[in-house]
Formats: sequence, C-alpha cells, structure tokens
Amino acid sequence: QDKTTACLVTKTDTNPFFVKMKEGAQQKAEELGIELQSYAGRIDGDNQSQVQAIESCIAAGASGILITPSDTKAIVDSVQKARDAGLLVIALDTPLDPVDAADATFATDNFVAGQLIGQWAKAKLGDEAENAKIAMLDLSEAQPTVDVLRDQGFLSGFGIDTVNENVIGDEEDSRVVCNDVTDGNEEGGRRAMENCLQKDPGINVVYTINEPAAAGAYEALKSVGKESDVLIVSVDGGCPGVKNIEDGVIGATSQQYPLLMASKGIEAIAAYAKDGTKPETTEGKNFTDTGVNLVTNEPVDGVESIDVSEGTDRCWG
Amino acid sequence: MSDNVILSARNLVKRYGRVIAMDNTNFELRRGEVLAVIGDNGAGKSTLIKALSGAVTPDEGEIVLDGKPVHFSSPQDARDHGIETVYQNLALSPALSIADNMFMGREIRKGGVMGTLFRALDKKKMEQVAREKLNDLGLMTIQNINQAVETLSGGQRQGVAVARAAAFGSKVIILDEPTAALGVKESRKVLELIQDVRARGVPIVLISHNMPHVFEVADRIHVHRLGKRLCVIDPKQHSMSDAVAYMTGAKVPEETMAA
Amino acid sequence: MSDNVILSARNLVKRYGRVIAMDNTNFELRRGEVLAVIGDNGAGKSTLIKALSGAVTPDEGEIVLDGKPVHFSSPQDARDHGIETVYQNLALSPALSIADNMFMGREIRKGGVMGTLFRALDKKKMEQVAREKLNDLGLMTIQNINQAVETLSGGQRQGVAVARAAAFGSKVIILDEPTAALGVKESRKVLELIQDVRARGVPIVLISHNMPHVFEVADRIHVHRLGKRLCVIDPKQHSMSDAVAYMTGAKVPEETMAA
Amino acid sequence: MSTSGASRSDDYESVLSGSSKDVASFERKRSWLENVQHLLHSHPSLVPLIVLAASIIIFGLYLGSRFMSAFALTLILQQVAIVGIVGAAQSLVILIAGIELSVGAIMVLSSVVMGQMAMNVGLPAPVAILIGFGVGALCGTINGFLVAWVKLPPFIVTLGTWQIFLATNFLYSANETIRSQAIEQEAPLLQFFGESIHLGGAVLTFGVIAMVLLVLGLAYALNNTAWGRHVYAVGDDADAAELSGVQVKRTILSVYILAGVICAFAGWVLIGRLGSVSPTSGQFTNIESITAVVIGGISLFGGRGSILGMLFGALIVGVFNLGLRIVGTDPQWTYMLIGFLIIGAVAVDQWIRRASA
Amino acid sequence: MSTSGASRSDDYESVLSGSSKDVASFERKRSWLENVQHLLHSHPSLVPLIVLAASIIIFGLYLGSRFMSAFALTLILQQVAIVGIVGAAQSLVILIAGIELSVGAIMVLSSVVMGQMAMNVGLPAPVAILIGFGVGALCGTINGFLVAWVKLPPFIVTLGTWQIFLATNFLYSANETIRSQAIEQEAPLLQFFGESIHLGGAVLTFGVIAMVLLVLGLAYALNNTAWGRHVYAVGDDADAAELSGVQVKRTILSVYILAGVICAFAGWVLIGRLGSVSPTSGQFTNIESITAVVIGGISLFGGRGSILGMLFGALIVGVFNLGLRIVGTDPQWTYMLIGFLIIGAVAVDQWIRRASA
Ligand SMILES: Nc1ncnc2c1ncn2[C@@H]1O[C@H](COP(=O)(O)OP(=O)(O)OP(=O)(O)O)[C@@H](O)[C@H]1O
Ligand SMILES: Nc1ncnc2c1ncn2[C@@H]1O[C@H](COP(=O)(O)OP(=O)(O)OP(=O)(O)O)[C@@H](O)[C@H]1O
Ligand SMILES: [Mg+2]
Ligand SMILES: [Mg+2]
Repeated sequence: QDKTTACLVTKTDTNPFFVKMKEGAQQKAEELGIELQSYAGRIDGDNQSQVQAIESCIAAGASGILITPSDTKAIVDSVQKARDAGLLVIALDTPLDPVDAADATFATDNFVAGQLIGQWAKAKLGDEAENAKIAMLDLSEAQPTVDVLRDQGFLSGFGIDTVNENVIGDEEDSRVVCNDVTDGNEEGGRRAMENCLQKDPGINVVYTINEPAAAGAYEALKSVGKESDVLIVSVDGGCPGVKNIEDGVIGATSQQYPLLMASKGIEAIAAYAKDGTKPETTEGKNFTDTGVNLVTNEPVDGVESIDVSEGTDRCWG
Repeated sequence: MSDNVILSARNLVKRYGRVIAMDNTNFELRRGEVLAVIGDNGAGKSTLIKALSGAVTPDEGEIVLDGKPVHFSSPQDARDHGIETVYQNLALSPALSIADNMFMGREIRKGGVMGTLFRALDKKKMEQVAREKLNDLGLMTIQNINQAVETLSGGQRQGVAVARAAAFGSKVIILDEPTAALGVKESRKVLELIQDVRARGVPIVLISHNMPHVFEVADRIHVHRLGKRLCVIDPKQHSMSDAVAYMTGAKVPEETMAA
Repeated sequence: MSDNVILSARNLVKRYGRVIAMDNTNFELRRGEVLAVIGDNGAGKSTLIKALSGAVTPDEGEIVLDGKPVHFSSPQDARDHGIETVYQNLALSPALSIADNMFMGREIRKGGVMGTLFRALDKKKMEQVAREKLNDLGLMTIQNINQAVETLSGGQRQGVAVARAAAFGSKVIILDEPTAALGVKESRKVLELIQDVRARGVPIVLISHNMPHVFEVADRIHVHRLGKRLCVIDPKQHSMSDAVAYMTGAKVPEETMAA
Repeated sequence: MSTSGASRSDDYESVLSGSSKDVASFERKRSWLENVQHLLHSHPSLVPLIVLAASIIIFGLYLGSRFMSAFALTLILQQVAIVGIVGAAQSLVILIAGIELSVGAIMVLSSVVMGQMAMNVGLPAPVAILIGFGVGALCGTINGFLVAWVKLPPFIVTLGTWQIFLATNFLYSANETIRSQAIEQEAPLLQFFGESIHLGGAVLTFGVIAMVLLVLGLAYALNNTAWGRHVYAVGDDADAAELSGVQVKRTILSVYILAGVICAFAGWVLIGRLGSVSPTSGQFTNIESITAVVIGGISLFGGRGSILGMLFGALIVGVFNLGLRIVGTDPQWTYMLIGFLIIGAVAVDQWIRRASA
Repeated sequence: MSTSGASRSDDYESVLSGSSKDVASFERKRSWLENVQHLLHSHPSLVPLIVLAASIIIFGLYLGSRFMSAFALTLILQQVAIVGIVGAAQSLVILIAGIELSVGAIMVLSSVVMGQMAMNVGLPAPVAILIGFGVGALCGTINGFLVAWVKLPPFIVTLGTWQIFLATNFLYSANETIRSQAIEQEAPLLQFFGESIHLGGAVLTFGVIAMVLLVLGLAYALNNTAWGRHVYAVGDDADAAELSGVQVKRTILSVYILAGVICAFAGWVLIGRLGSVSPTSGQFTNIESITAVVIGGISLFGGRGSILGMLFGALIVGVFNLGLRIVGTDPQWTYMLIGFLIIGAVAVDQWIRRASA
C-alpha cells in the first residue's frame, strides 16, 4: 500500500511525559514519511482503552505499534493478537510482563531509575541514613507497574527491605514513615506531603513518583518553611523537573528519554515495514535500554550522575 | 345488620409527623349502596379511603371486608380483594397507552409456552377488552385504544380512570372527588356512571364537595370532621343545609346516627 | 364603549403542536365587572387567561390594556401592568414562607446603603404588610406568617394565592377555577372575597365550572367553546340551562352578543 | 326543607342530552418538518439509528476500506460490547428514573471475584462464575434496597456505593492482575466470551453475540411482559404506578438486581475480551454507559425511550472513536466531539418531544 | 326558567355563618426523638456541623496533638479550600435543581488561561486574571443557556461541556505545566492566594480566607436578597416560580454564570495552592464538590439546604482524609468510608425531612 502506518499507544495523553513521547514519534515519523496514529487511555491504568487501541491499529493496517502498557500483564493477549496479525509491537518505557511478549522493548529500567535516586539519597545523608524519615509519594491507589517499580527501586537503592517486591507499602522498616498517593500531579503531591508531615513532622527524605508530584510536595514544605531541610528525589527528567533541580526544589531525579524511545521505536517500525528486520536487545538485558541518568548538582560517590547543564541538554518537554 | 355490611373499619388512626390525619375513625359501607363522604378540606377523607384501598397503612385500627378482617399492604392487595379506587390525583401513567393503563397490575398473559415460559402479554386481548369496557359504559368516544394517556383531555383521563374502576371493581368502588376538575357535561357522565354501577349491585363510596351531586346520588352520607366520622345521615331526611352545618361545625348532630 | 373596556384581546391564536388551544378568540373585560368564563374541559379557557397574564405568548393576535396595545413577555410583565392572576395550579413555592411567596418578584428592599448596595431585603416590612393584607381580607387565621407554604392545608394555600392577587392587583384580577379543590366553606370565602374586590372597583375574571357560583357573582358570562368565544351572555337574562346548552353545543346562541 | 338533589340539579343539567357529540378535532395540515417530527416521535430509536448510519457512511467514504470493511465494522461491535452490555443495565435503571454510577465498579468487582475464586481459591470455573454473579446481584440488591426502601436519591446511593465497591475491589484484589496464560490453563471457561466466529472478514466474538442477544431479550421483556410495562410505569410516575397496582418497590429492586447481574455478566465478558482479570478496568464505564443511553434517546427522567436506542448510541460512540483515530486526530478531539454529540443528541430529542403525538 | 344562582345556592350555604371558627390543631405531645428531629429540621446545617464536631473530637482523642492542633486544623482548611470554593458554585447550581459536572474543567481551563496569558502571551497579571474570569463566565453562560433556553437536562449539558472544556484545556495548554518559580518571577499576583497569615500555630492562607468570605457572602445573598429568594423558588418549583413572577430563565442563567465565575476564581486560588499552573489538576473536583454538597445536606432536588452546610460537608471529608491518613490506613479505606458517609448523611437528612415542620 501507499504509506507505512505506525501506532503509538500511551497510558494517557495528559501527562507531559507521554505528550513529549508523542511529539518525538511525530517528528521522526514525518522525517521518515510514516503516518502516525496516536491513542491513549483516559487515566493511568486504563487497560481497556489500550486494548481498543491495539485492535484499531490492526484494523487500520498499521505495520507496528509502540505501546506504553498501563497493565503490563493484562495487555499481553492483545499484543499477541497484533503480532499474530503481522504487526511489530514495541513496548516503550514500561516492559510487558513477560518481557518477551513484545517484539522489542525500548525502555528505561524504572526499577533502576528508582534505585539510582535511592542510592543517591542514601549517600547524600551518609550516616544519617540510619535515622532517615522517608515519605513515599506514589502514583495511585491502583498501584500500576511503574509505580511499583520506581517505589521498590528507590527502597532497595536506599537499602530498605521491600518485602514483596510487587506490593507498595508492605515494608516493615521504621524509616518509611508515610505512604500516600498523588495521582502524579501537583495537587496530589501537595496534599500527600501535607498529610505525611502531619503524620510525622520529622520527615527528611521525600520520594516522589514524578516531578509534578515533587513540585507539589515542595509547595507544601515551603508553606511550613521546611523546604531546605528535606531531600526530594524524583523520576522523569522533564525540562521543568531539571529546572527545579537547578532551583533547588528537587535534589536529584532519574532522567528518562521518552523522545529517544519514541524515535527509536518509529525507526524500528520503518525498518520492519521495509524488510522485516526486528530490533536487537541491549546486551545482557532482555530489552533495549534507552538509558537512565541521575541528574543532580550534588554528585555523590559511587553513584554516577550528570549535572544540570547536561540534563538540560537532554531533557524533554 | 353486619350481614348487610360489605366493608367496615373501626378506630382507624393515621399520623403524619405531628398531624393526625385519622383520629379513631369508623366507617361502614353497605351492600349495593352509594355512600357519600363529605367534609371540610383536610378533614381526612382522602386518608380514610387510602387506608381502605391499601394506599396507606393505618397506624391502628382494623378493616373488615365481607366479614373477614383484612390487611392491605399495597393498592394491588386491595384490588385483588375486589376494591377498586379512583384517587383524587388520578393515578394513570401518562406515557403508557389506555389499554396498558387499564390492565396495569393485572395484565393478561398469552396461553401456551409464550405465556408461561416467556411471559408474553396478550396485547390483542387486552386491547379488545379495554375497548369493550369503555364502550359498555358508553362513556366516551376514544378512537385509538393505544393512544398514550397524556394525549387525552382531563375529562377523558378521568373517564378512563372511572371506567377502569367500574370494569374491575367486583366488590367495592371508591371515587375520590371524581368530578372536581370536570366540566358540567363531563360531571354528568360520571354521575350517570355511578348510577349504572349501583344498578349492577356494586356499592360505591363517593367523596365530593358538590352538595347537589351528593344529594342526587347518595343513599347515605358519611360526614367527616376533624379526622373522624361525625355522623351518618340520610339525604331524604336531611337537607343540604343540615349536611353543611354538620360538616363545618355550625351544628352538632343530635344523636349519633351510626347505623 | 371602548372607554368602558379595561382589558381586551382580538384574534388570539395559540397552537401546541397539532392542537389549536386558541382559535382566533376575542375577549373583553369592562371596568368594575365580574366576568365569568365558562366552557367544557379543554375548551381553552386556561390558555386564554394565560395569554392575558403573560404566562404564554400567543402566536397571533393583540391584547389591549387601558386602550394601549401591550405585549407581555412574562407573568412578571403583566403583573407590572397591574394584572394579577391565580392560576389553576396555584403557583406558590412550597418551601418558602407565606411572606416570601406574597412578595415573590416584587420584594421590598431596605433603605440606605444596605438596600442599594447590598440589596438587603426588608423582611420586617414584608412580613408586616403580608400580615396586614391577610387580615384586611379577613380571609383566614394564620398564626405564623413565616410558615412554609407546604405546611398549609389546600384551602389555606388557595387563600394565600387569592389574597396575594387581591392585594396587588391594581387593574385586573384573574382567577382560574379558584374553588375547584375547595370545600363548601372555603368556596364561600372565596366568593365573598370576589365580591369585596369588586366593591373596591377592581374588575375580575373568574373561570369556573360551578354554574351556581358563576350565576351568583358574575355580571357577564363569556362562553368559550372549541378554542374561541362563542358568545357573552347576561346572567339576568339567561338561565343556567341556556349557559350550559351554549357551552356544550346543545344550543346555538341566536345572535352574537358581542358587547 | 328536604329538597331532592336530583330534581334541583336537573334544572340546568337536563339540557345536556342535546349537547354536541362531536369529538373536538384540532387537526390541521402538517408541514413537511412536522411530519418528520411526528415520525421520529413515534419511533424514538430512529434518530440514533439515522445518526449511526450517517456517520458510518461518512467515515466510509472518507477512509475507504480501512473503515468500510467487514473486519473494521465488526471490530466496532467488539469494542462496544462491554459498554453495550453495561449500557443495557444502565438503560433499565434510567428507565425507572434512576441512575447507576456504580456499574463499572460492580463489573470489575465481579470479574475479580470470578478470577480469584477460580485461580486462587481453586474452585471450579462454573462455581466461580456463579459466585461472581452472586456478587453482582448482591451489589444490585444494596443499591435497590437503599433506593426503594430507604428512599434515597439514586444518584447519591450509587455515588456512595461506587466508591465502596471500587475500594472493595482494590482491597480484595490487592491490585493484582491475573494473567491470561494462567487463566487459559486453569479456567478457560472464564475466557469463553473471547472466542469468536469468523465469517469472511467479519469477526464476531461470543461477547458481541451475547450483547446483541441480551439487548434483544431485554427489548422483548420491556415491551411484551407485565414486568416491562411496570418498569415503564414506575419510571413515568412512581406514585401513579403504585396507586394503579404496581408493586413499585419490588419493581425498583428487581431492576437494580437485574442491573447488578448484567454488570457481573459484563465482568465475565470483560475477562473474555482482555484475556486477563485486571482490577483497574472499567473506571469510566459509568460515564460511557450513561453517554450511550443518552445519545440513544432514553430520557434521564425515566419512562421514555427504547433499549435498542442505547445500542445505537453505543455504536455511534464506537464509530466515532475508531473513525477519528484512523483519520489520525488527537484523542482529545474525540472527547470534544463526543461532548458535542451528547448535547446535540438530547437537543434533537427535545425537539422531537415537542411534537405532541 | 331563569333562576338566580345566588338564591339557589344560599339554601345550603347560608348556614356557614354559624360554622366553627376553630383552627384545627392536631398538636400532640412529642417524644424526645421527635423534638430532636424538629430542631434539626428547622436548622438543616446543624447535622453536618454536629458530624463535623464529632469527627474532629474522635480523631483528636485518638491521634492527640498530631491532629488536634491549630496547625493541623488549619491545614484541613487549606486542603478543602478549592473544594469549598467550587462547592459554593456547585451549591448554587444544585439549589436550582441543576447539577454541574463541568466545574473542575472550568476551573482548570480558567487557571491555564490565566497562566498562559500572563506567562506566554505576556499580558500584565491583572489582565490575565480578568481574561481567566471571562473564560469562566463564558463557560457558565454556555451551560446556563443550554439549560434555561434550550431546556436540556443539566446533567447532560454539563456532561457534554465537561468533556468539551477539558479537551479544550488540554489542547490549548498542550499539556504544559508552568513552573512555580517562573510564575513567582514574572507574575506573582497569580500566586496571591498562596500567601498566608500565621496566628500562633494556625496558618491561614488567603485562599482559605477567600473561601470563608465567599461562602458567607453567598449565604447572605441567598437569604437576604431578592435574587437569593428567587434561586430557592426556582429550585423548589420552577413553573410555580415563573407564574409567580420570577424571571426563571434569567435566574438560572445568572446562577450558571456565577458558578462559572466562582470556578474561575477557584482556578486562581488553585494557582496559589500549587504554585504552578498544571492542566491535569481538578479531574475529580466535580465528584468532590457534589460530595461536599450532599454531605452538607443540600437536596439534589433543589430548593432546600444551606450553603454553610456545604462548607461543613467539605470539612468533614477533609477531616476524614487527613485523620485516616495520619492513622495510616490504606487510602482505599478512606474512599470506602466516604462512600458510607455520603449514604449515611443523606439517610439522616431523609429521616429529618420526615418530621413535617
Ligand atoms: N403524605 C402526607 N404527609 C403529611 N401530611 C399529610 C399527608 N397526607 C395528608 N396529610 C395531612 O392529613 C390531613 C388530612 O388530609 P386528607 O388529604 O385526608 O384531607 P381531605 O379530607 O381529603 O381533604 P381535601 O378535601 O382537601 O381533599 C391534612 O391535614 C393533610 O395536610
Ligand atoms: N402546554 C401544553 N401543551 C400541549 N397542549 C396543551 C398545553 N396546554 C394546553 N394544551 C391543550 O390545549 C387545549 C386547551 O387547554 P386549556 O387548559 O386551555 O383548557 P381549559 O378550558 O382550561 O380546560 P379545563 O376546564 O379542563 O381547565 C387542551 O386540548 C389542552 O390539551
Ligand atoms: Mg382529599
Ligand atoms: Mg383550565
């Protein structure tokens, strides 16, 4: 037929992370002369819309699908259908469960992303880490996979026993004084931080699921004058987030590369459409790691990081 | 005497919050008669007949139908006992057809598998019966029995309600102010209908504020005042003035004319 | 003649979907008179008076008040012109107090800054006036002017509505079946009120199905049939039978008694 | 002093015998527009059907075979199967002038219970499914009891139970998805409605067939059984229905229970569609089902409308979803368009209603 | 044959002069429970106030100073400020028997417009804020027009405009958050309502003060101006209000416009609370504000209830949110509890209503 069609299925189309991912895909698609159709769930965790999206892509005669799965297990059947129909399916950002359910995975290792900020926070506190009081500001009560991976990654990086690695909030370590959900936005971040402070005013480490939540948490801390006593760490590496590191709002963040994921994904689909080649995985991993970097202006020993200016160069959004 | 009584009630009480709508009232309807119930606004007439027709459950007191004590838990219950009522506010479903309304709560099902297993309604039969009933009563000329009730005029609607009661009331028919909203012509039709029904031997309870109508058709008049029965009078022995004087408290009846 | 006419209408037409509720009807109310409007159910009486009181906008035709053509775009508009109406369905707000209801749409504001800037209502004054108006009319004994209307009996509510109309109607008062739901005593009160108002020189339009009442209080009777005025008759020269015969189509009036 | 009433009133009522027997008829010539209005008025599901046909044709012309193929069209059916089934439950509730905000929560909770019973508790699949239906019925009973007996407004009841059922779902499932492969091995019956029949390019899953049969069955029950007539009567005017002999409370309760059971059924079909059991599904099913009902022309005030209209309403949304996505617009434009569609559908409906039969 | 009506009817009505002049009085001794019922009936916002006080005391006893401190209690105020302000808009709409599902969307859209105008277009902050208010008013006008003039059910209108306004918001903002630090530099006025007054441990943000003043102002307007009386009358019975001289359409329109403006104001306060402008905020504000209104005892059928009750309702939810979080329960338990609270509140309300004055 005429043009090659590719599909991008994101978790939502309101989170800037996915908006940027879409822009990256769009750009690459134009460059390569591919037609891009984009789909999204209504909220994080909206699996049904993603199932619909995959079906629609099959119907639209697409050559490949890029998907950031909302429910990594539940989507597997639909992905299989698409692959059976001859589409190349690439998981972006979040691997499927099992990973080989997709033809390829271009992702940040979210667990590693969490681990990096955990290690950084631990090193930053030094001996005080033994007495840290940690607030965990997670995504949502439904505990989608990214939420679990980042949360548990942070804890293991910090050296806290995660108990069941698939469940948030079952730790027995007394250093975790608070778990709350933020819906990944400023509003929820602020409220959750306020709640946690009320629970234990001595909190000095705050893990946040993403940078908007971190910004909200910072506002809450600022309103009680504690913004300089608390270490906020986050994941994402969006441009506003990196700026917030520069402004001292966030201590460190794990930067991901959604544009890279998307553009690589589009390239892979283009190649597949041309001659059926499938992408190779990164050596030693069962997926193609698009990399994650710790961005901070206060590097610590033993944790590799880049500074803000480099982070700004590579930030998205 | 009691053999002659078809429906009676003793010491009915009904309270609404702080209002006592029925205050130990008695009631007695004899076979084949037209009993009028009159009284001031708010005297508790509608509440009384709602208790008799199962629409409200009295707080106290007992109701006896055909010599047997009864407890109606719903209007359908009373209906199953042969008591049909036309309520002051009509009680028709506007969006449904005349036939649907006439058979509401006592639909006819088809025979055979369709009826027992699939519970299919026998629409043909219901329409036919409804048309017959309306024609029998010669009450009105309705072209289309499947017309929605909301497309009928007020008079026609009242007609359907009265026809439904007349058609299915095997023991007692109760009419609560059936002519209040009706014009002269339409009111007359209803009065004729009442006389037809009495001729068939079915007793009627008629609530009305229209004294000439009451005195025209009633065999006995139950005067209600302040939530209870004040007295029962014979329209042939009392004037309208007497009746009005009793019900408004201008005059006190000399003896209690219970029977 | 026209000088004697306070409110008149010519060739009013109103269609509801396929129903023509007013079919080129005329209307004429003279100063100081009680004009009764009679007709079958659905003849279009209520529609006519709704057009005169701004509650419906006629599709065609003109209305003349005090010699000047008027166009009412809402009931408030008509009210501002001195036309007060008691509608068939009452039009009181159940949850609000008697005083609130009486002053609905013409609230009195406090003087000074509170009134102009903060638009505060002068509740005291409104209550006082409301009480006066009710007492003036001697209509009923209401203890608490701040009682919600929903706590009143049907008769009392009707009284409030009529009192409101009587109190504020400076040019014309229109009553649509004011006694339909009322008992004998309550109806009588309303008839007395009508006579009081006429004595004050304010003309009244009375719609009623009750022929004795109509013949008792009306100066002229407007007979409405099939959406238009059939004739206007003088109750002193015509019997009730005539009136009923005209309105039901049993008899056709000989000449058109327009004036 | 005793005057006989009869003779007294006769003096003016006696003339009635001569009164005109004509039935007043106000018919007048109708314009073309009024005729259309009248036609649509007597067949309320015609409007959504026309809109549906029109939108299929327009997208078909614009997108060609990518949209206008047996495969794509049956795909739309698959995509609306869940909303269609839940919409049937929603239609029943709205017909009795209620509203059901907890449909999605009941659906997910039931599917999670079915999955947990079969996979983790280890009950045989048919028993697990039955327990799932039981959960749906129980949820419906709670709603129905609060609406019919405690007499609370349905919006509030289901707003409350929505949160309660959803929280129960998350707490009970511990947010764990049960994987398709595991279900396939241990309890394939749970995935029954995911099976399909292929007819040329057309793919009809059992879920789609179930939806169509369910809607047809309910349409039959609503129009041809006493229960159906009672549902309409209660929605039209509950007091009037009560007084004319309908057991209003029981009818309301039966509707909510049936709605709960249908939602549980939707939960089963959902497992077939997703393969897996996912506790995060169905968060928007309440809004989506209400949207389908509204676009389908069922009155939110109860008592008026046809369940077939709901099906067309759901399909309209499905057509727009797929069509706009193939065109390649931003998903937000779809939401906006559906917003306009909702308002437009009801505005048209209102206009038709004005044709007084 | 001409009989004078007067003389005829006099024959039985003449006796009326002697009729009893007693006002029927059915008063009877009231039980203790009935007295309570009556008291609550005459002061409808007392119920939520009592529940509020009770829940503060219970949490206070259980959690001690972590909860029962000026700081914690004013924190609750800060947390409910947005819901309280939007709830005021929602109360007005519900008082006229409407419902406003688009409040959250209007709020976010207005705040985004304020942010974009000030930061990206580069207008002076006051102008940007004014334009934001204009957007709120415009959204309100659209809703009000569709409800009052086109006569569509408010649920459907706002269901549609919710999607439309939200999609507009995402498309217009391109999902970009404007950072707090940037706003602080260029247009600090946008963050005005984030400023606060400290009184001992108590922290009162300007947003909190604005919410309280707004609610008090509206309570005054509802009870002491003609407009307020008209709002109640329209909610009570729109037809009756129209016939007794209220300009119903205008009143409805004014309420929706005012609601839109209040939502825009909430958008401004939201910027103060978040520091930043985030297009993804406020997704659940509609449900949250309806919950506050319902728990506060305002009838969803319109015409009954007090706006102060809404404020107490919002605070009750706030107390439970914070209290349960400090206790450390799973957030799901909070949702479930709020579900029970909603149903319980309305059940109590219904019970009180049964006390007929
Ligand atoms: N559902 C109810 N709730 C509260 N009070 C009620 C209710 N129904 C009736 N009442 C009260 O009970 C009393 C008796 O009312 P009822 O309707 O029986 O009077 P009625 O004699 O039929 O009057 P009318 O001639 O006006 O129809 C009245 O004071 C009325 O306000
Ligand atoms: N809002 C409306 N919509 C449709 N038809 C209407 C409407 N109002 C009145 N009609 C119709 O217009 C005609 C005249 O009605 P109207 O209420 O004016 O009669 P009426 O003379 O007052 O009757 P009644 O004595 O029963 O009060 C009737 O056929 C009625 O059904
Ligand atoms: Mg009565
Ligand atoms: Mg009328």
